[in-house]
Amino acid sequence: MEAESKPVMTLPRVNAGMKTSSHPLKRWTKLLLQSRTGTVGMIIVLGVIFVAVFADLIAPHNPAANNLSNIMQPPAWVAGGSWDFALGTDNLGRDILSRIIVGTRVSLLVGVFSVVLAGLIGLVVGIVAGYYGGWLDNVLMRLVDSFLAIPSILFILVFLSVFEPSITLLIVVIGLTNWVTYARVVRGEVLSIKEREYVKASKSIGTSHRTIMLRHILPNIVSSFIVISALSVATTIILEASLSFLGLGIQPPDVSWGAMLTDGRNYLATNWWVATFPGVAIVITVLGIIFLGDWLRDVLDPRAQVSRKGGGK
Amino acid sequence: MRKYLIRRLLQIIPVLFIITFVVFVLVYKAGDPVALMLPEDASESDRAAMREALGLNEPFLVQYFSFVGDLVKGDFGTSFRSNQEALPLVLERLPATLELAAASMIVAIILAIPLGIYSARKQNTLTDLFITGGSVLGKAMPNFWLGIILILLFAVNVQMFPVSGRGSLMHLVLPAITLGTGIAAEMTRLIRSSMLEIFNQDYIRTAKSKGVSNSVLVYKHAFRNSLIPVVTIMGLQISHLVSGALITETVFAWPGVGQLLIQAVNGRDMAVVQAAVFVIALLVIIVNLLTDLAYRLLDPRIHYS
Amino acid sequence: MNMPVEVKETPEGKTGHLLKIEGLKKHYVLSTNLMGKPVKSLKAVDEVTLTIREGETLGIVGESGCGKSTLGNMITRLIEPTGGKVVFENRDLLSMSEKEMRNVRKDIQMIFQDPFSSLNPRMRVFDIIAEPLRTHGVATGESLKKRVEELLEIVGLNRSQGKRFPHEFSGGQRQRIGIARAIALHPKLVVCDEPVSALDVSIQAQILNLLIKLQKELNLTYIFIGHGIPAVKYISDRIAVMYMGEIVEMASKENLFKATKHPYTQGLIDSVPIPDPLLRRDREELLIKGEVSGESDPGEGCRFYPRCPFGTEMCRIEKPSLREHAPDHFAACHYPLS
Amino acid sequence: MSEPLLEVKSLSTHFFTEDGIVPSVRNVSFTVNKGEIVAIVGESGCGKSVTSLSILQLVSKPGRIVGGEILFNGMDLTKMTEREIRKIRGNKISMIFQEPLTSLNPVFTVGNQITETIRLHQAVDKEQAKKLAIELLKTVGMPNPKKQYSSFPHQLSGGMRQRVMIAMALSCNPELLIADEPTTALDVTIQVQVLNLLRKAQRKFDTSVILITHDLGVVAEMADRVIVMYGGEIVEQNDVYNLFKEPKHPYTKGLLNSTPKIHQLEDSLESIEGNVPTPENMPAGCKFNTRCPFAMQKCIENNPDLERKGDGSYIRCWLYEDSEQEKAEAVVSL
Amino acid sequence: SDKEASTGGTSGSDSNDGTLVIAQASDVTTMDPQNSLSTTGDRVFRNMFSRLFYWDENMELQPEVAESYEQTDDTTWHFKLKEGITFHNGDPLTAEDVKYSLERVMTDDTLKEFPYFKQLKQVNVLDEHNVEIITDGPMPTMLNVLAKSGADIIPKQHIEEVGMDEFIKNPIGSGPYKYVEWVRDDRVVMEPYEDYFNGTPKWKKVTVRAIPESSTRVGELITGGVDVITDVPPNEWARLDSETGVELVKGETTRVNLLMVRTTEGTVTADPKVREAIDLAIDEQAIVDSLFQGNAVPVRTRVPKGVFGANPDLYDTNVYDLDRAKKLLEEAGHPDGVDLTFTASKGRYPLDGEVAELITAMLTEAGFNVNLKLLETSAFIEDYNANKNEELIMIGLADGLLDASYSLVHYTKERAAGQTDYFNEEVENLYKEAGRNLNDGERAKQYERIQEIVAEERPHIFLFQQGANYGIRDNVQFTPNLNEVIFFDDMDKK
Ligand SMILES: Nc1ncnc2c1ncn2[C@@H]1O[C@H](COP(=O)(O)OP(=O)(O)OP(=O)(O)O)[C@@H](O)[C@H]1O
Ligand SMILES: Nc1ncnc2c1ncn2[C@@H]1O[C@H](COP(=O)(O)OP(=O)(O)OP(=O)(O)O)[C@@H](O)[C@H]1O
Ligand SMILES: [Mg+2]
Ligand SMILES: [Mg+2]
Repeated sequence: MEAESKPVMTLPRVNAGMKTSSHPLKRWTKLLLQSRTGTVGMIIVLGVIFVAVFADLIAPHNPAANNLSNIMQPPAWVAGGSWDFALGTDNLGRDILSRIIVGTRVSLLVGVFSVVLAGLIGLVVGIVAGYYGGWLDNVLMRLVDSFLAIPSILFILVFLSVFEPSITLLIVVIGLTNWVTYARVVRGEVLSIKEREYVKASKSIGTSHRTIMLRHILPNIVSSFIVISALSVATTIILEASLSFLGLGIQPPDVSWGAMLTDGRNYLATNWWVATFPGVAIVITVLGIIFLGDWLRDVLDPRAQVSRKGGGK
Repeated sequence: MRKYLIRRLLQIIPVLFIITFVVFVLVYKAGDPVALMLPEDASESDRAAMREALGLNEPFLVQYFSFVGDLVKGDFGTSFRSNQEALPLVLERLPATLELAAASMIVAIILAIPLGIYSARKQNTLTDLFITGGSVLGKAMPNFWLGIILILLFAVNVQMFPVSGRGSLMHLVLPAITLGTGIAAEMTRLIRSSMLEIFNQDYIRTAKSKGVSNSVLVYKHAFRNSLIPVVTIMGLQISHLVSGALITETVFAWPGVGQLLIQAVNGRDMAVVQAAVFVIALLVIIVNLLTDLAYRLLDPRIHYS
Repeated sequence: MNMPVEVKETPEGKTGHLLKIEGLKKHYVLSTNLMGKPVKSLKAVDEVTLTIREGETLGIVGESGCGKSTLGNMITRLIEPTGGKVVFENRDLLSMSEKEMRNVRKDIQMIFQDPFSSLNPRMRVFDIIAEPLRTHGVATGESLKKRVEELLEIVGLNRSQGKRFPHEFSGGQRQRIGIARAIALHPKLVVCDEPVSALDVSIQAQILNLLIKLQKELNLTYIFIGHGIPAVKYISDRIAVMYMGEIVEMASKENLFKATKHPYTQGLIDSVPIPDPLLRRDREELLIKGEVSGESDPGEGCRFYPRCPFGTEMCRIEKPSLREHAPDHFAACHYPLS
Repeated sequence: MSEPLLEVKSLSTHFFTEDGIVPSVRNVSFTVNKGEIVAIVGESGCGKSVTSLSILQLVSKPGRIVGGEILFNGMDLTKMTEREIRKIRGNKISMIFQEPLTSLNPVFTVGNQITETIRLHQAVDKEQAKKLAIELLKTVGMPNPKKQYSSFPHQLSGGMRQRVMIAMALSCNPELLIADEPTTALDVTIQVQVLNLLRKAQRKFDTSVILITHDLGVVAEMADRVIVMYGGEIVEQNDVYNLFKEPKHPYTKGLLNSTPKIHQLEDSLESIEGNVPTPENMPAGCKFNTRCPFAMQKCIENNPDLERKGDGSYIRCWLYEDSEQEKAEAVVSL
Repeated sequence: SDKEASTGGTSGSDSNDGTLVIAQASDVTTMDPQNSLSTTGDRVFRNMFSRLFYWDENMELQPEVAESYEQTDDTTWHFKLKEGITFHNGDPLTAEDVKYSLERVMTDDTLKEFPYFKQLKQVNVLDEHNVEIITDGPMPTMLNVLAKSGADIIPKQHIEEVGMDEFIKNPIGSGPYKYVEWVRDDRVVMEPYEDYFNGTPKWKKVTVRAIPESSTRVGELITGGVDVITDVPPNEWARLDSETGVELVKGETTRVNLLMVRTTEGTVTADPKVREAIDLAIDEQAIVDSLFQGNAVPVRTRVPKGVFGANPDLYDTNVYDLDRAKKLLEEAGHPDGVDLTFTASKGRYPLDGEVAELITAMLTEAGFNVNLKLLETSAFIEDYNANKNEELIMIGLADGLLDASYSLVHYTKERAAGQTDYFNEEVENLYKEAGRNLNDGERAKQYERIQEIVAEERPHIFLFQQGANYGIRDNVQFTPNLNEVIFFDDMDKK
């Protein structure tokens, strides 16, 4: 038999049935469609982005046009409401639906980008501090302590006196004041992860610190990171309102959900819809982001693949 | 370990010093306190006179060093607005703040731990979805919103709790729920995500092979391992609660440090801002130190040197 | 207490020492007093001195927990020693800056004992193996891919398995991933911490043969830590026997097995199970009883004394030093066997 | 020694991964009698661990038992509820896992983890449990058991961790002990002790043991019966004496030949050439055909059945097809 | 209702148990009456201290500590004090105390009330019950000043004994109620002073709480936690109307919301036509009707009815003519519109943000391109005080003296510099003359004339006089005052 002469390394048959890895985009789409919540999340997020982009075309009314004869009209399905103003009107008689539609733009922009900025800063600081430890950790963490202790409004006031207000400024300010949460959460996890064997293994290869942080530590903290950042979008959207209020960001007649919510505060007891619908918009958007985030978290965790398949049951 | 502790405690001094300096610069840069003390139609000369009288005309460094000089003696100076010593003003508020912070933390923990664990165990079921929705709601509902609604529902319509103010335990319930839910939202999500990660570990399988009940599996073996991010958030939130429960304090007319601090900032009331930040910083540093110590307890592999 | 181990230059063509370890020790502090001074410490590795010649394989065997992994980890500086010296190619590793060390790491690789925890659960196997190549810029792009696939096959894995994650492999397969990672860079010295104990014999044989082949081709030097005495015996040129953090015997493998000096070594050899059910012995009758005392401070005398069948008063009181009983055959025993 | 304690019937366990189905265990059947030690040997990755995990219903998520029965004392474990199976785990059937570090919870002391099992299945108080645990640690040869009782897993050496696992598994005198490479991380002197321990337990409590190992020396010392697995299937099963004396399957032969022996100095160690095919890419026909020196056309086309031979052995090989018995024997004697 | 839950020791109740609980929007900042300047503070001080004069419920000045007075010349005033007035510690109130108090507030320039008193030059004790005050010029507003909280009389001897700090911690006055405790940002508690010189106080205990959130305040009122609440914003009115057991009480304030307009050379609003166009473009009546449900008065002056010197022609009136506004803009050479930056506060005055947004919309309608800067209070005040206002800034100004002189100073060159940069020779002269004029009739005429000119030239464009709104429980009787101060004993509870 010719079996003896078989080369050691060849396995002709084995490769035959191999699936070639498909195009990444296709693969991700496939993965997304496998997850129900992931799909819903994507639909919501795409929907919100669509609304933001085409707000002016979609909005049934001019969001800034006040109509003093239509003040505080309730939503259509409540007695006294009309489908002309489906979600009712506010204290200046403006159409709440249109304001929500147009407000999407600012809220989404600020909500997402300031979280990204804060997240990036926090991620870098947290990983560096946790990984290197020692004096660097001490200095960075005391910096975090200081940021926690000094009220951010002080920084904001100073920013205000130096810079021209704009959305970019708003994003930067929120980013610069909110990174501490990420930094501390990330650092806490890094402390634990850096003691794992595989980090040691990588060190023994001579891997640079940077690579260890990027390839070994970072992927193992994404999960907590995704969770906090997705939720923070909600807080940031609301925070935007209070900072705009200080004169940092947008001004009427521009609208944002946060501002609508804050304005509606005074009418909670009497005209609930003013504050409720922008709140609902925030909740839906953030839910979408969270669903997407959870899905991403699962996909990134090689061991959690079950949830996306029928497999585990 | 002892060395570590001592070093951490010693660090407090320079940190507080730096914080004081930064705050001084910020308040100084943030604007003129006198403008905010006098009514709208006070004239410029009135304001100038008051600035002069309060020593606010001195150059920055002179002001700063005189402040530090007093600070070393433990004197934060006197509030511009109320003409009272700043530190007692802050310390007077501290119990109310700590009381509220503790109560909110308890609410958060009571809500977050079972919900987070439950939603991790029921991952991707309808229940999980509801809990996720709930956390988003908890996070997206601003404190004023929830606070006012709670007052309307449980103090005005059904008169179960007092509307506002501080006093009995009953007074604590609504504000603590208001603050606690937001924190719980975040914690729930974090617990869920780290639990999901832990459920895949080999030692969970080991525990299962011993035949432990589900609750032991979850609450003992998995939960403890998932606590690091949760403890971090708790530490952070305590810090926030000490300084930033402003909105809730306002809604419930709760006389805490948050209200004081924000009024002081809005009034550029240097002494009070300094005293409040100082006290808050001290608390934050201690809480964070405790957090770091808790890490060690939670994960014996972590070591500090 | 500490005896200088004079390592003689071998007359053969081997170019001399690649690695020299002098008085290396690691003490784990177990508890401290109020002043932060250690009161109880565990001497995981105590005053180990040895030399490894270029191109040879030094086997290290010994009781579990006797400090083999700790020793290996100290050589690669993954654990900072409490004292001593590690000289690699005439350079003291312990005094190197991190940056210098990182360069040296290319030449010193490690195969880890625990195959799973030393693999990042979130990295694909391909990336795990590619990491050292990338780190030191040895290969990129296509050539990297080729090299990794080659490595996968060398250790007996399928190239298609590169895109899987560690948890999808069996214990032995994981170990092979670790081996592939370690040999990827053609290092000069490989510290193998039980690289084959999780492998089935056929793969084990393959790997051992592979290691030997690589050694011949690339002039590699191995420190081979293992429990499987037959395997260690098979691959090693010299073998050091450790007991409670110390080397108790060190000799060429022929001498170690034929002219065993230390009773512990003898015990080890006798305990090896023989793959023939007909030769089943009653193990209860075996030479070595009991277990490592595990006392953090084992006292004055010979550390093996409590378990030694030949222990005398002398052994209890005085600690034997590692002496050269025959050419190149060291043992730490007052009453060497043969 | 005749009553069957565990009967595995046509067990198949598959992993449903992103890239397709991985059939790690296929159609595996075997029996473990009361007080018997059955060794499972086989190529790494051939499904030994998955088989044992399947018995305890512990296969992790993407994996699922897709067919077969597992009868323990006549009850089908695959049909039990979580609550029922929990009563069996750790108590009646306990398991020693292969990965000693990751299988211990990093945040609890080893003492805590051992006493947990004890208190779960035995009516003892804390103090007693602690005493028992220390006693167990001592039995498994843990140095200074009192001290190590309060150590964390990461403070122990690999072998020590393994012994903790063993202590845990033995704590409740199980009827069936599944030991997945229990001594690989141990040095030989301790290995001897542990093996003795297993045997003692087996004799004293009539415990049955499934011993998964690579070390044919250990098999020879311990086992009553040996199951050889390859590519997710059983390829040979025989009484330990016969198996070592007269291995039949080419794979088994290869295994025996690759074992390094202590009492002779080999120049080279024989090994089975080639790679183990991965479960999702198993060749058609006999799984071993890619590496088998005797492979025939038939082997590439059809997978032989596991056939019971007259001497009570089972074998899955075309060489031993009844009709061609003689021919096979001729080949073997070559 | 669950009595236990709703009481926090500070509860009012539906039957008169002799306690009174008032909740206001913010807390007192100090217990030093001479360093306050806030209505919230005055509501406490008014009842804890006494002053030489006070405003009665008809907004007439009445003697309180003073028995009688006499102006001996343009700059000298002579006051006779009532006898038998005692401080809460029992010490008699004498001319020494009056001298001590007034000298403190007229010399200590760190006190917030100081600016009002700097015209006083000297206070002389004539005898135990007679003092003489000398001013640095004719001071027609003397009695108004003496009715401010800065003129509250503090006990000289006591303060000299314990020190000012201690006094501020435990203030002692001679008013009907004495200090019990102050929990900052929570409440001030007072008890009746039985030996009050003007009769026995009505209430057994008065608590003034600070509840910043309006809906919480209303909630407390509805549940009976408090008897009276101040500052009920328009959005809560409907709620008060619909709930049983509570009632909305509407009052007035001296605060007028107005737009300050830059007349500075080079700005578009330097052109009077543009200013007029702005005024004509804004429909004040619509704002008042829609946002304030009619509970505010459109005005064209800063001096509302009830304040000395008010011009009745400019009260409760407005000009609105959109077409004419557009035409004016065209005439002024801005057919394509005018860029305006409009600064306004949000949260400082009731519905100020909404008003600003409405005005922006109205101006846009008329062809202005408005850039609205809506700022939170401290940022707003910062801009305002730094004269960073551009074309328009909306502000609410009150009258602390209830005298037109207080308001109209804004139209003098010195005061307007940097802010509106308004200057009118006639206004300048009229204001100066009036300030020295001790003839009330003439003085009032001069002020009315100034207001006419201002309404025409529009350095300020007036919007409306703010209303004051209180919520009370049904069993409480309460009539609000123009100066928003509450005298506890004016209230009644069934
Ligand atoms: N982080 C630590 N803290 C305290 N003791 C430790 C620590 N790590 C290891 N040890 C102790 O050091 C000793 C040597 O451990 P090491 O891992 O080197 O043993 P080993 O010879 O490799 O054993 P094995 O063959 O079982 O892997 C053991 O007694 C162990 O308990
Ligand atoms: N989670 C998983 N996903 C995909 N495949 C898996 C998974 N777990 C195990 N496998 C596959 O199942 C097969 C059998 O694994 P198993 O752990 O039973 O091997 P083993 O016989 O125990 O090997 P070893 O002796 O090396 O431990 C392996 O080929 C492995 O790749
Ligand atoms: Mg080891
Ligand atoms: Mg296995």
